[in-house]
Amino acid sequence: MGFLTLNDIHHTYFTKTSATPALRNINIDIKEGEFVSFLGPSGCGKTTLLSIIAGLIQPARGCAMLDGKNTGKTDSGIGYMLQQDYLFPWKTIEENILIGPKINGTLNHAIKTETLALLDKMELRNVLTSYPKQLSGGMRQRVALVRTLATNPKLLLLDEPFSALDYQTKLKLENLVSSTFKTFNKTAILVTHDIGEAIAMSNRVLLFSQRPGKIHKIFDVPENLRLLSPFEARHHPAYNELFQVIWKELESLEPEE
Amino acid sequence: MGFLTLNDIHHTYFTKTSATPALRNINIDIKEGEFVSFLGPSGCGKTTLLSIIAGLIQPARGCAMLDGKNTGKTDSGIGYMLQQDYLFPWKTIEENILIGPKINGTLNHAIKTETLALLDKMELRNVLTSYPKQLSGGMRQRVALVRTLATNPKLLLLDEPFSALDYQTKLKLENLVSSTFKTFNKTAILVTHDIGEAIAMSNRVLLFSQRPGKIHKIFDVPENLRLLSPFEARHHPAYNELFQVIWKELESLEPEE
Amino acid sequence: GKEEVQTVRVAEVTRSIFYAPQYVALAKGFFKEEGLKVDLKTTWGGDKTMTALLSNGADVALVGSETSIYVYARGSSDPVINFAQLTQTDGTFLVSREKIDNFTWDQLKGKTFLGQRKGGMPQMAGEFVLKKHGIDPKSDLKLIQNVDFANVPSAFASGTGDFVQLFEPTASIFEKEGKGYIVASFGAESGHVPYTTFMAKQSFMKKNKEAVDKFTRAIYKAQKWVDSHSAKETAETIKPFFKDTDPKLIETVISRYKEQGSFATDPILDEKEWKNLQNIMGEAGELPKEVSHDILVNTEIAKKAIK
Amino acid sequence: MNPKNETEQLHLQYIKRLNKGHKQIRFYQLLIFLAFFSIWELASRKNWIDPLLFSSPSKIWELLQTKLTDGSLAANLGITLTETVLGFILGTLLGTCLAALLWWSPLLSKILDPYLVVLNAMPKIALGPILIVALGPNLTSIVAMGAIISIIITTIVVFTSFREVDHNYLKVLQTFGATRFQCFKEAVLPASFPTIISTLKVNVGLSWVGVIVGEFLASSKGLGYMIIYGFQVFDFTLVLLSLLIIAVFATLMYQAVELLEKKLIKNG
Amino acid sequence: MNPKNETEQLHLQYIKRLNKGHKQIRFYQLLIFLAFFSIWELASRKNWIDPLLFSSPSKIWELLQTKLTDGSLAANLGITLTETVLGFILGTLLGTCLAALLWWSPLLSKILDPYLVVLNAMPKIALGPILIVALGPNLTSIVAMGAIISIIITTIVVFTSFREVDHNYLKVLQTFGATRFQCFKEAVLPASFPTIISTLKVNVGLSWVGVIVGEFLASSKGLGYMIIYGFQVFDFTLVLLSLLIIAVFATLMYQAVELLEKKLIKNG
Ligand SMILES: Nc1ncnc2c1ncn2[C@@H]1O[C@H](COP(=O)(O)OP(=O)(O)OP(=O)(O)O)[C@@H](O)[C@H]1O
Ligand SMILES: Nc1ncnc2c1ncn2[C@@H]1O[C@H](COP(=O)(O)OP(=O)(O)OP(=O)(O)O)[C@@H](O)[C@H]1O
Ligand SMILES: [Mg+2]
Ligand SMILES: [Mg+2]
Repeated sequence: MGFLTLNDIHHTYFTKTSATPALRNINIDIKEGEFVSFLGPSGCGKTTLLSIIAGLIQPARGCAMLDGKNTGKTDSGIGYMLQQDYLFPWKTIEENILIGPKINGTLNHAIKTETLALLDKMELRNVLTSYPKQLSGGMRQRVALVRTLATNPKLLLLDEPFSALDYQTKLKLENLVSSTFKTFNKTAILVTHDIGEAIAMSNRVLLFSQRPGKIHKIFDVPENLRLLSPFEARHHPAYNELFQVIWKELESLEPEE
Repeated sequence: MGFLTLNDIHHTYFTKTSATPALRNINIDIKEGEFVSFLGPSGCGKTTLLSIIAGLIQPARGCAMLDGKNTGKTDSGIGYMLQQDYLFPWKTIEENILIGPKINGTLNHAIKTETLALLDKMELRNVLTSYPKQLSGGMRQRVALVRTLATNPKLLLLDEPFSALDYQTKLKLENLVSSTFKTFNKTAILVTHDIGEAIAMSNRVLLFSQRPGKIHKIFDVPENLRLLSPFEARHHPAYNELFQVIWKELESLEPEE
Repeated sequence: GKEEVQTVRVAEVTRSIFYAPQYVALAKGFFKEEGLKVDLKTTWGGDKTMTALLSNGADVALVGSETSIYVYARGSSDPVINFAQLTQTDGTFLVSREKIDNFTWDQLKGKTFLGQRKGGMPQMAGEFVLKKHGIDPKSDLKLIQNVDFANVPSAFASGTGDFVQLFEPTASIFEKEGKGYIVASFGAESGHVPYTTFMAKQSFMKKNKEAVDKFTRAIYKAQKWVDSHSAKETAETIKPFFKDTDPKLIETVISRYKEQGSFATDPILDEKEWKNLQNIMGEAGELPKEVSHDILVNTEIAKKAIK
Repeated sequence: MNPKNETEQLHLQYIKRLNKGHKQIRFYQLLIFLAFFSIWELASRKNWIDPLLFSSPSKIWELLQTKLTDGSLAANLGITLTETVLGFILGTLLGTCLAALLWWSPLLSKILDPYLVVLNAMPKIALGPILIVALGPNLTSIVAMGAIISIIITTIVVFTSFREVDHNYLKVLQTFGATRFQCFKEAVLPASFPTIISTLKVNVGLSWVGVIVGEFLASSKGLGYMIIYGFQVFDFTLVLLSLLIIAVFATLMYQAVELLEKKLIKNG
Repeated sequence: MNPKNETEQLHLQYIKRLNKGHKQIRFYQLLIFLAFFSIWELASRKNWIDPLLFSSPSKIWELLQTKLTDGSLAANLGITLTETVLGFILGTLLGTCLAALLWWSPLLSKILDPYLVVLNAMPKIALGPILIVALGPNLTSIVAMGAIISIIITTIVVFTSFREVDHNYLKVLQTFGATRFQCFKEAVLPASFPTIISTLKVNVGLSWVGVIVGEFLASSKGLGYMIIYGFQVFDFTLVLLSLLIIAVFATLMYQAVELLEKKLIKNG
């Protein structure tokens, strides 16, 4: 059994007039330190699955176990990063990155020092007393990353964290996130629409089928790509090969509009 | 002298307390049927330059000539496509695509038939009576393209038209736009932040320097790449080469945050 | 056929049984007999009524004579002329919260008195009567004068004041409900004054002499009718104007007013009454300037009417 | 169990829970409603509150029935509703036209700006008496009161919305060579349509206030008149009946406008 | 010419044009102001309008000076301002608290929903007389009037803003294990702060209306009283003076709140 185990997860959204099956029969094992990407058509249930893993939604059936414990309880050791940064605009950067420890009551001097050091590592100096809107998109997303890491989570969930950034910034951030996670040996799940990003960053790519989401196919990223930084990986011939394969597979899933 | 000639264009934005020089000394010649990309750091004046070409802003100095005529007058034969689609949400698709001819008073049966045929060509059938919000992002951007083409402009200005789309849709649209423009032999200027897009789609890439925008460097896209569709071009070895060159050049322009 | 029917727009200061003769004239068709069509509108409060008259929103106003003095004193070029008196005494009563068998005015001393709002005739008459009985309204009792006319009864009912100055029918309602007891009448104490009078702008009267004559005649007819019929008959007649009031109550109120001679029996506003009015206003410190009887009052019309 | 069936069952369960929740909410709402009126009735009968001042539901009910049968309620209600609707349509229309004028002439809008600020801050209610001086004590002043109270705020809100229309829409039209009038017709006005509709909602409330205050000041019919008259003759049953009827019809009108808003904005 | 210099020259030209425009606007504004008062004065002197009803600027000016010297204006103004400020703070505070309560208990908010709709649609002005019955003819009722008129709308607007706080902010906090109270304190309340501040702007206007109407009904001091008293004794100069003073101070208060809004939201 892996570090994170998803066991036969089903989920359906109900409204008065409709039942939307979102996930069917999801079984995944993720090892500690692994970086996995979720790829799939819009609305196939990727965000729903992340919410279930984070314990924010109770699945209709099945369970998610992290390190042998159910993820449904508070303080589950999971960090969640959203598509936009969702920094609190009325808080300074310092208050923003320390909100996690403050909320779960673990804020102390050591954690504070550690978090500020992390901010330094992200090449963000002298922004402690700034407000989020004074920062560029890339800087904000880095701050959000620090905020997520501040509680030292065992598992990181990243829901399209780079999709709102421009292309160059995105490439740079991919490198930064990848190296940071490797340094701290974090386990992470990345949801993305960008096949290239999925290949460049992860060890495994899980392709989901149309709603209700099922795991359609799993692609292992070749060892030689994994050792490269995302930016370098994108220019490796093996990358193009895998890209074409996944592209075709994805094409076959999305219905013509 | 080319089809479009920009002659020593300068522009400065004024407010009460500040003068923001936006463009300096811009000289460009574009041949008929050419596809040129503008690349450059954020805020370097690309949108300003497009507005000047379209005759929406009067430059402080210099002039833009299209086919020997000043572009400052109405009915200049220029089509402008913005970052988002800006379809009018209260109009049906049909009303939206016919707004151009309606405004400049050229709407007649022939133009209508032609425009509807174009819509068909974009693989958009049966949406005539729909409203924009019923369409997906990619479909909407295609409708916007039809709207721009409806007045049969001699020159097309595209201001980051794909940046709000997800990666796969963007790749497909690049192909569509490229082939459409080739078919109609349109002259076009594309503003983008994506180096890859610039290389894959155009004959020439103009790199602008930091504000005030000047032309920093011009890259000619190799002949063999030009003949490929954008999607194919992205997987050609020559593409990677040029990408690296432009990336480095761009890196050197953007100041570290 | 006959003469053309002229419409006269009348603005009354409030809808009150106090003005019974006016409603009798309407209900019995006295105006119609004179060839007038009277269009009655209630404009709550003397200020609004006079405003309506001045801004040509009405031809004739039924309101306290003091307003005509105010208007004149502010320098009107087209003064408002009193031409027919309807009521000749104050119409308010002193109501006590506690039952008092042998009331004397001294008992007001040291108590809280909820009076009418400052600047109006009821307030002035009230203070006049208090002073007449040797009570200084400023020092001998606690005087509340900040409540709008319409809200005085409810303010008292919700617990403000030991004594209150009330119009009918509220005074009678209070007595009936045991909320208070009528212990004295300001009308009986104040003497005859031009309390409510029909008035019109001088320019209107010049242009519509005949109509004013007819109007006054109809009023006089009604005054005689009220005088010669029982309270019960009068109550029956004016009932349509007081749809939501208990007919018994209307009768009680009418008889109370009749007893103290509140309804004028002829439309003549004589000089003595006019003096008394200015005297009361002067006492209250609200008389902007002395105006002689012949300037603002026209008794000719009334005298002609009663012939 | 087959997944299709399972989903259906779960859905049924969900709907059952939902319905139960709805029923519970309805129950509490009814409870509050009944409790309010019974306690009122009881308090009035037991003299815990002064029945003269606070009347009682049963008395109000009786009065309602008499007033309904003799038709006087319908007449008064009709008058007030007419005045309110007129005032509210007038206020919205004039306000929107004024806004269009300001949009048309940026110079004019800059010149009038401080005056608009003052007129907006001014409690229009205080103008009531002046209005009667100017227009006379008649229906016109009451309707004017209902309109005046909403014109300025409509102007400001709609003008702001005109100005805030995304400039890129105008850019699109300008590239086709549109005139200022075409820009207004094709983009500015339709883009502000939702704002205009939603000012309707505010204006309907304001017009009620204006009309009621207008009727307080000068009227011989209408619900505001019934309140003033009730006070005059100390008939609180009448006052409270009028208040309840105002509450009901103001709500209905508000809901009607909201419905209209939803319908119109759906395609907007 | 060197480009730096050229830019500077162009900037100077631009600023010159701007200033000229500003001066022009100020000129027209002054012109309107002067024209309004002179025409008024003239019309009054020439008897084009009834000087009794419409007074004249010179008479108002004289009265202002007498009232300023004898101190009665300051006293009346002070009273009204106090009442308005109290009413407005009370209305905003209570409304916000009520909104917090509704956010806290979704069940309660669902139950109270129809009642809020009715209370919102109800023209609160009509309740004025009832308030005097309940609270007595004193300062309390006037302040209450000033507060009541804004409570419900504040509740609704603030509650809507509470509910519309981007759920992703809550999601962020929930992944850290935040309680409902922490969510409220850290995200919901601060995110709604701009809305609360901007209801202040609406409430200040509403409170003026409430207080003026309250003073119409029961008062012996204040600007509303001055209007009513002026009518009573036919002193329209006094009425118009009061109206002008109300216009000035309502505007000042509104501007003050707007300034506060700008300051507070800058960091928001
Ligand atoms: N709260 C909800 N109530 C009802 N249906 C929902 C809810 N949230 C999501 N859904 C539906 O469930 C399906 C899966 O949604 P989800 O957000 O998980 O998809 P996704 O894969 O993250 O999509 P995207 O790539 O667009 O982010 C969608 O069809 C969506 O409409
Ligand atoms: N209307 C304006 N008034 C004043 N300054 C402006 C105005 N429009 C643009 N600017 C400034 O001019 C510069 C150039 O703006 P422009 O929008 O042309 O840049 P851009 O290259 O299109 O940027 P981006 O890549 O972010 O779209 C920027 O610094 C901007 O702040
Ligand atoms: Mg998602
Ligand atoms: Mg741009």
